[in-house]
Amino acid sequence: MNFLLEPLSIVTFSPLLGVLVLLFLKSEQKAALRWTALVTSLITFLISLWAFFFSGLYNPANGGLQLVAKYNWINVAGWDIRYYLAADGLSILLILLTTFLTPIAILSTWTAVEERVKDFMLFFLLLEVGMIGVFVAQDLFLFYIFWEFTLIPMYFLIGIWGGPNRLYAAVKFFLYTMAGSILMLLAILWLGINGGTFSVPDLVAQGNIPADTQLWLFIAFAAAFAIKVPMWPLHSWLPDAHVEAPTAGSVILAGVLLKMGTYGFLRFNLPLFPEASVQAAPVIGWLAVIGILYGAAVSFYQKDVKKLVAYSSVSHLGFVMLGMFALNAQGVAGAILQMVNHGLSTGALFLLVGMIYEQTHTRDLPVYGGLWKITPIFGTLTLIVGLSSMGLPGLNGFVGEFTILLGAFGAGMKDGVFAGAGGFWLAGLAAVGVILAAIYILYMFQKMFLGPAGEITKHHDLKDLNWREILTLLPLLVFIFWIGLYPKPFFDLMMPAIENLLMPFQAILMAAH
Amino acid sequence: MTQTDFSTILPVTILTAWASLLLLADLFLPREQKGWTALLAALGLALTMGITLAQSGQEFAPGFGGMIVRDGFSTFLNVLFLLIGLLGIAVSHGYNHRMGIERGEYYPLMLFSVVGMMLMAQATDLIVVFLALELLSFPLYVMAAFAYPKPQSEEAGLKYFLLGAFSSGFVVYGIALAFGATGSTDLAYILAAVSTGAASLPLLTAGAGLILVGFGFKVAAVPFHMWTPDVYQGAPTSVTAFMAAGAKAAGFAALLRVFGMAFPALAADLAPLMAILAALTMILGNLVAVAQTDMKRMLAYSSIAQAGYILMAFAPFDNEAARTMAVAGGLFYLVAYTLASFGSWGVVIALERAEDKGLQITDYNGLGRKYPLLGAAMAVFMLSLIGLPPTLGLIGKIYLFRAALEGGLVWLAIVGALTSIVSAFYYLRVVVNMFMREGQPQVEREWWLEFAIGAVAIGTIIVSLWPFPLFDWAQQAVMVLF
Amino acid sequence: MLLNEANPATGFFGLVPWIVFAPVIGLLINAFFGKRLGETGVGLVASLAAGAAFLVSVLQAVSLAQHPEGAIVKLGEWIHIGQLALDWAFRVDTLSVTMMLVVSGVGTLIHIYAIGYMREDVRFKNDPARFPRFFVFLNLFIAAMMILVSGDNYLMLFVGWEGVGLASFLLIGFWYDMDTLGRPSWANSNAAKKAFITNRVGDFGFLIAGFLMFWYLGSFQFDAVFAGAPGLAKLHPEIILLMTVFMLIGVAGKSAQIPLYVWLPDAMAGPTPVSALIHAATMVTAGVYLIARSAPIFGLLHDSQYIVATVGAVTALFAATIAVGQYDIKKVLAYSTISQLGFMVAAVGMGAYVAGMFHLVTHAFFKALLFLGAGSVILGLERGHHHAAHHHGHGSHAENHHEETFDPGDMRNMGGLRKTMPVTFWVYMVGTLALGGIFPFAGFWSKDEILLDASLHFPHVYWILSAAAFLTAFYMGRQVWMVFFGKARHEAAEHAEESPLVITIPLIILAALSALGGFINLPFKGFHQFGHWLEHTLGAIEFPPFSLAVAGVSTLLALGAIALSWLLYQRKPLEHGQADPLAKPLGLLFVGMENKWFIDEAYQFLFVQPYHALAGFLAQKVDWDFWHEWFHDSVLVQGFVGLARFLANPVDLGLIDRVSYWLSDAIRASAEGLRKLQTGFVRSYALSVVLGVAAILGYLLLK
Amino acid sequence: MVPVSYYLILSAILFSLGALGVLMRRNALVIFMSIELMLNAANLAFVAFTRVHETFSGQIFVFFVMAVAAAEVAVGLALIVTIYRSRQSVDIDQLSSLKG
Repeated sequence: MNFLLEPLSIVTFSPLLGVLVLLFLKSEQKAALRWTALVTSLITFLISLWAFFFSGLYNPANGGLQLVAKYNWINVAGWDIRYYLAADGLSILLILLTTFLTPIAILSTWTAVEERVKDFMLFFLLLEVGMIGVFVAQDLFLFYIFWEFTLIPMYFLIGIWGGPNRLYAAVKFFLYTMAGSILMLLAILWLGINGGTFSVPDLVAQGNIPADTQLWLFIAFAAAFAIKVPMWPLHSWLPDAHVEAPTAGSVILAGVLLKMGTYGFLRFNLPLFPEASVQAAPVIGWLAVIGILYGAAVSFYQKDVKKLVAYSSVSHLGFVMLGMFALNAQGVAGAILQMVNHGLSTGALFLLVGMIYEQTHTRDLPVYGGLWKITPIFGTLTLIVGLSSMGLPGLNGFVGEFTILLGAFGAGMKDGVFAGAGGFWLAGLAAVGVILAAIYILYMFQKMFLGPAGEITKHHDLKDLNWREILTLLPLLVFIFWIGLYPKPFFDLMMPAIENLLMPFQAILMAAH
Repeated sequence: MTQTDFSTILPVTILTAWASLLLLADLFLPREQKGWTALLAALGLALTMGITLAQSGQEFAPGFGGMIVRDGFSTFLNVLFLLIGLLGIAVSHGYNHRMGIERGEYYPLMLFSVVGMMLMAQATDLIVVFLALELLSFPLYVMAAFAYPKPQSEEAGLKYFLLGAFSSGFVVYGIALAFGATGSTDLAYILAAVSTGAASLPLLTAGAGLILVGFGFKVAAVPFHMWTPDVYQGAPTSVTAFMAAGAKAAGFAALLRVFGMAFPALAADLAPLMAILAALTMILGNLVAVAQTDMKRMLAYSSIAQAGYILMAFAPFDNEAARTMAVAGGLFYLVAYTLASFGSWGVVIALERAEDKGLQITDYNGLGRKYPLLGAAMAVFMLSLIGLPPTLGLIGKIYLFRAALEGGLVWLAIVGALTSIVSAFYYLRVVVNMFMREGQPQVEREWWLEFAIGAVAIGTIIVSLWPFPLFDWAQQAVMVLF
Repeated sequence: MLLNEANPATGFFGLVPWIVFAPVIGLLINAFFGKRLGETGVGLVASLAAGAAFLVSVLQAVSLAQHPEGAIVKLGEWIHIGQLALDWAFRVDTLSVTMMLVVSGVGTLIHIYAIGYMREDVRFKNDPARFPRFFVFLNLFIAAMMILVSGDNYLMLFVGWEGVGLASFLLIGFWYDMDTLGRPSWANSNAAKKAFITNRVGDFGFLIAGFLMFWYLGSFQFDAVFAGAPGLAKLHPEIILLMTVFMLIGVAGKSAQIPLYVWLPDAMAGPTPVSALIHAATMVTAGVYLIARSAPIFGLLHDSQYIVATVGAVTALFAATIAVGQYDIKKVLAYSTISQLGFMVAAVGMGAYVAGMFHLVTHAFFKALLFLGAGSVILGLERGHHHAAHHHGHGSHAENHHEETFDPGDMRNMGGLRKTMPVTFWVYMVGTLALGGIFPFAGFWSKDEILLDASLHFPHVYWILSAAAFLTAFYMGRQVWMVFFGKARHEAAEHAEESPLVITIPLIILAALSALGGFINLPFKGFHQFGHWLEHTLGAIEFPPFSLAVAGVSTLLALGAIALSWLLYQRKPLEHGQADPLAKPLGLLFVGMENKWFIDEAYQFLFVQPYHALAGFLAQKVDWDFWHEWFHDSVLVQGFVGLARFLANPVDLGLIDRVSYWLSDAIRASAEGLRKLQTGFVRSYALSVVLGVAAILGYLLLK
Repeated sequence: MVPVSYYLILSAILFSLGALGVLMRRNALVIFMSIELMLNAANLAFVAFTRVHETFSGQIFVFFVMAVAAAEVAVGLALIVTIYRSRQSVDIDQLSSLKG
């Protein structure tokens, strides 16, 4: 049982202790259930902080995998499946984002979830295990198990505690995601069979996959990840899932689950199939740009706030994909940071929407209006988060979007990956997304908070945020400002790993041009 | 009869004797104490299981002039069959009582059927294979009609019987042709005849094809599947549970044994056929299951589809490098399927009430709410049948896909993958109904049933986290075949 | 503590971050404790914060006097990725300190003015609780503007650039739940949104210019960029041209040039101090500052200069024509601002950086003065209106009537204010003369320098600007006649009252600056103090000799314009309800001027509506109806379910059955008159088995 | 002497007739008899092949098949009788309540 004592194992599985405690509590003990879940997730967060920063076991200056836990798991002729956990600069921020957002999401359910609290918390903690697992697994097989596992709790979270159309949304979410991942499974098996191992670092080190095969495998992996991201035009499940999911579910869905897709590209597609990545980069780049503009335009039209935010995710994650496939330091670093940013900003937006929804039970924009006068704190926080989401300099969103666009623009230079496939146009059009983002965010802000008082504002006795709600948002705000003003610690964490990641691409790009 | 001969058939003999005695003993049991029969039958199975396991250390041990054998393969499967028998008793006991079909001969019949299954795994002569096939089938015919005079049950019994007998006609004729081609029904001899060139290959091929039909019927492969939904629906659910796991497993056992031992020379011809059968079975089973509203029919089509997945293990039959692993994967999946299938039928039994109430998928609405553990168990089975973590079904499916890929059958793996998505569609509907819709399902609380369901659910999860021993065992088991 | 240690700054340079910190501290105090501080407390804190920033700026100037080379004060690292190295670093040189002084100096005055103005305004608008918020935003603006002018790299400049945009958005939309007349409406918030989004369009240009800069010059830091630019200009002049053009888009957004000026007139929805501070004196000049700051790039290509100068000049004239046709006192000033910004942009475009910056400074003085004066007028009218309504009494009908129609900003409601508001009148006159370019007021000197430069290098710019200068004097004359002379055309104007000291004192200070501000850079040999001051930053500057001809012509034009306006508007003062005297002689031309040449409508038609339609089309038709409903629900789901049903019924039971029927028919036929046979299910199942057998055997034996 | 192939052809014909009978007859009993015919066709083949290979095992198989067929009769008739009792008919086309 040594493998359970590894730091990353403890991080990954510590929510299970909470699950155990929950099992012994009665469904009626709602407060105890909530506190158990909250404390568990907080402890998990603290453990993750300890593991990376205070244990002395993780050296941020090292670009390689660290905190390695590597044990044989399933080892029969030709099968070499390992229990292989590790973290590096590509995943550390996402692991921390997961452990950070989970307690916040749980806190947001304090009064929002009154039914079946026990089941809710159970699923939530299980979901956390799956999400952390996805980010720490270095064995394809193990990764796949965690990957698929996250589907189940989320499916229940949407399906049981969701809105009126929840069944449809839950099943759609499930089937879309599964459709993608099953193709990835085949590619994983192919890799395992031909490489004799499922361990990602070993497969990367072997790196002898012929270019045309690479492309097929790339597509198979991309199918899973692109649906999860979701990249345009595979986003059709997202508005449903987001709109129907309970607030905490939306927060986690936007904050972490979508990142699993982008992380997958980063962790698997790029290093495993470098030649194919270079080949596919323009296609992905263009899809990302379309997604950026399309998502922004479509969200501008929405009357449902949650849907608006959901479509904005399509736009934001387009930025992430664009930066990642710019395949230069700025682009990739920006992409990783933007994953975190999107988790914070969109997570916060969903929290805010959830908080007002709890009072008014409507998300219909036209019935709001003039809210700022009645709920100044709520309005101000929404404004800050909205500004962060549209990339106002000084807040986190800008740092991510700017570095991404800078990277994408650089990829249009003559030795870049987009040269000859649109060049500067990609970054140029993507930068138009910055304008469109301002349009839909301001539209949302205006329709809710500015203007004359709307029906809801007039006829409801609306209360401003209470202390618990402010406390829920505060940590997010701290990071929104921190990353915006002083992102250096965050970049420092990822840069060595990014340099390692990008090493092979120099040569490939040289050869290509 | 030598000592080896005897030790080879010791478990089978004991179980047969036990069943016969049980039949007698049952006569002396008063009507209201038929529970004892069940307990005694379980005892017999447990005893046999003990003996089988005790013998398991010994190597390939042929008996009766090579007609029957005891080896790792048979041990693996016999343990599985005995387990199926035990589970079958566990789910039958309360149900039969509740449905008013608690008759003494039920358990002896079940034991006889298990004997047939065990013989099937042990047979190395086509004569024994045929006998075992019939021995396992006859009790099932009777049990399918066990709820007489309920029309559906009678209809199921007769349909099963007529079609079963019809298909065994093909098997017999196939055996005759194989015999004609090689001059023997001994599997080892047939193999030898082929390799020395003494055999008439066209005749043998035709024979193999006809035998395949018989087994295909037992495992419910398309296009020999059509009896399945009707019989599964019409038969008492307890019988269906037993049949869905046992008969299918036995069919695969025979398929593996016969095709593994006797027909490797025909592999190049048979393998593509298997791949096509597997693909058709997966596609048709899964697609048709989607349209079902009756739980039993849905599960029946699901079991057809699952057979398709297991058939994937035969697809790389012509690839020497891949087939051992493939067949081991097949055995592994068989276990995964058995557990999930038994579990889900167990839940169906828990919900079924007299006059065919509680069998619609909509009758599962709110199950997870009212009976969270039962709902959770059912969810585990559904996830396992889809092939999602943390269940055995995922590991099994991965083994099978891997087998197909290793055998170079990428298209088959893709078909498997795509149909898995389709399967999610209807399995999830059950989960949706259980957890996300409101309803007032009524469940009969029965200790044995719940214990069986719980044990199977936990097993499905635990083994998936630590699948290595089971797979290792499966791999050891198939070593002897090739 | 927050002072920089790595760069041991000489003199007071190390204090420079406090120009940002001070207003930030101010805004935080007011944001958190604003409710408890009371109105005076809030105003005091905010003014002190702005004043502190001004003090630090003065100290910078003092240090610069001793160390004119300036300093770079690094606060910390910001974004470091690969060769991308962005720091939080402040640049203290004569150019940035000039801007700091203007921003914080005028800013402080306006803060003080706003204490008085907002105290009344929030009461007129019935929401006193909103008072602290105004000063939070105002401090936010100062902080952002200070970042803009003091940043040592383009990206930090951009932080300020967008930051002031945000502050502008918040302040324009300060009365977000009403229109300029206080009626519940979306108008103000629409104006705010329009400002932000238009600015974002400009920011887009800025960003693209930044990308080009980074990937071709390898840095965002001013010195590094300027060092590399000449080399690039030789290798790839087109890149430099692109860079400048995209930067010009940014400038057009922020400094309200064609084609992005449309937000500025709407921005008058903000309270008057905001119009004065942000939309006249400081923020809108950021674009001018940007070009002056980027002088080493813009100066490289004649093409860039030509484009920028032309855009500026055309804007100057274009906006001036619109200003002639406006009735709202602030709208006139708004278009005047656009026009004057055109002067500045044209100046810096031509390479006359000193002239441009000079005009920027003087314009800050007199335009702030004019706006604040206008604010004072509006308040005066509101007081008068209040007074009148009060006296009229008790008929709520009358009051309602006034509420609905009275617009205190409409010049047609004014007239004769020179008597009721004497202080305001006099300072306003100073501002008018300065703006009109009448000797010796500040505007005369700075405008003259621009015209002089233009006459030497870009004659077409000179002609356009001269026309604009003529119109400037004309519309200012028109305004003054309409507002302060003649008879009151509305009872509110009749009862208008002078503003309190807290308002008039800043006005007087600004009036003094407007009158005397021109003397910082007299265009005679031996003077040019301002030019020499900037030389430390911009490098050696060639000062063209003062030309009496240019100065004479422009003065004559201005005087002529004022005379013309007197003829039209004062000789026979406007009566209530009378049409503008220009309407008849100019005809359609005046309709165009009145309606801003229908540019807003055109944009609405060309951009806004199509985007709405496109977004609607994408969202409703493409994404929802087509992709979500049709493709997913109909094609995927229905297709799938249909296929499943089809297989379940027609195929599994039907097709296979059908084939069975068909085959059984065939068999029957071949079996020669076998008895009539009815197939049943069991038998069709059996047939399926037989078919399977046949297929398998066929496959095995025939292949 | 009659060649073995004749027996085989006969056996094939009998088998086919049996299969056709299953497909075409409605009476459960007749169908059942047709199945017996198929089994006996197999038996004939066994016997014939036994001649070819000059071994006994085929003939032994025949006995097994006959025994199994007898057992089948027991089970089958029991089922058919049960059904006749409840429905007064052994027309298998009426046994189609289970479908779908």
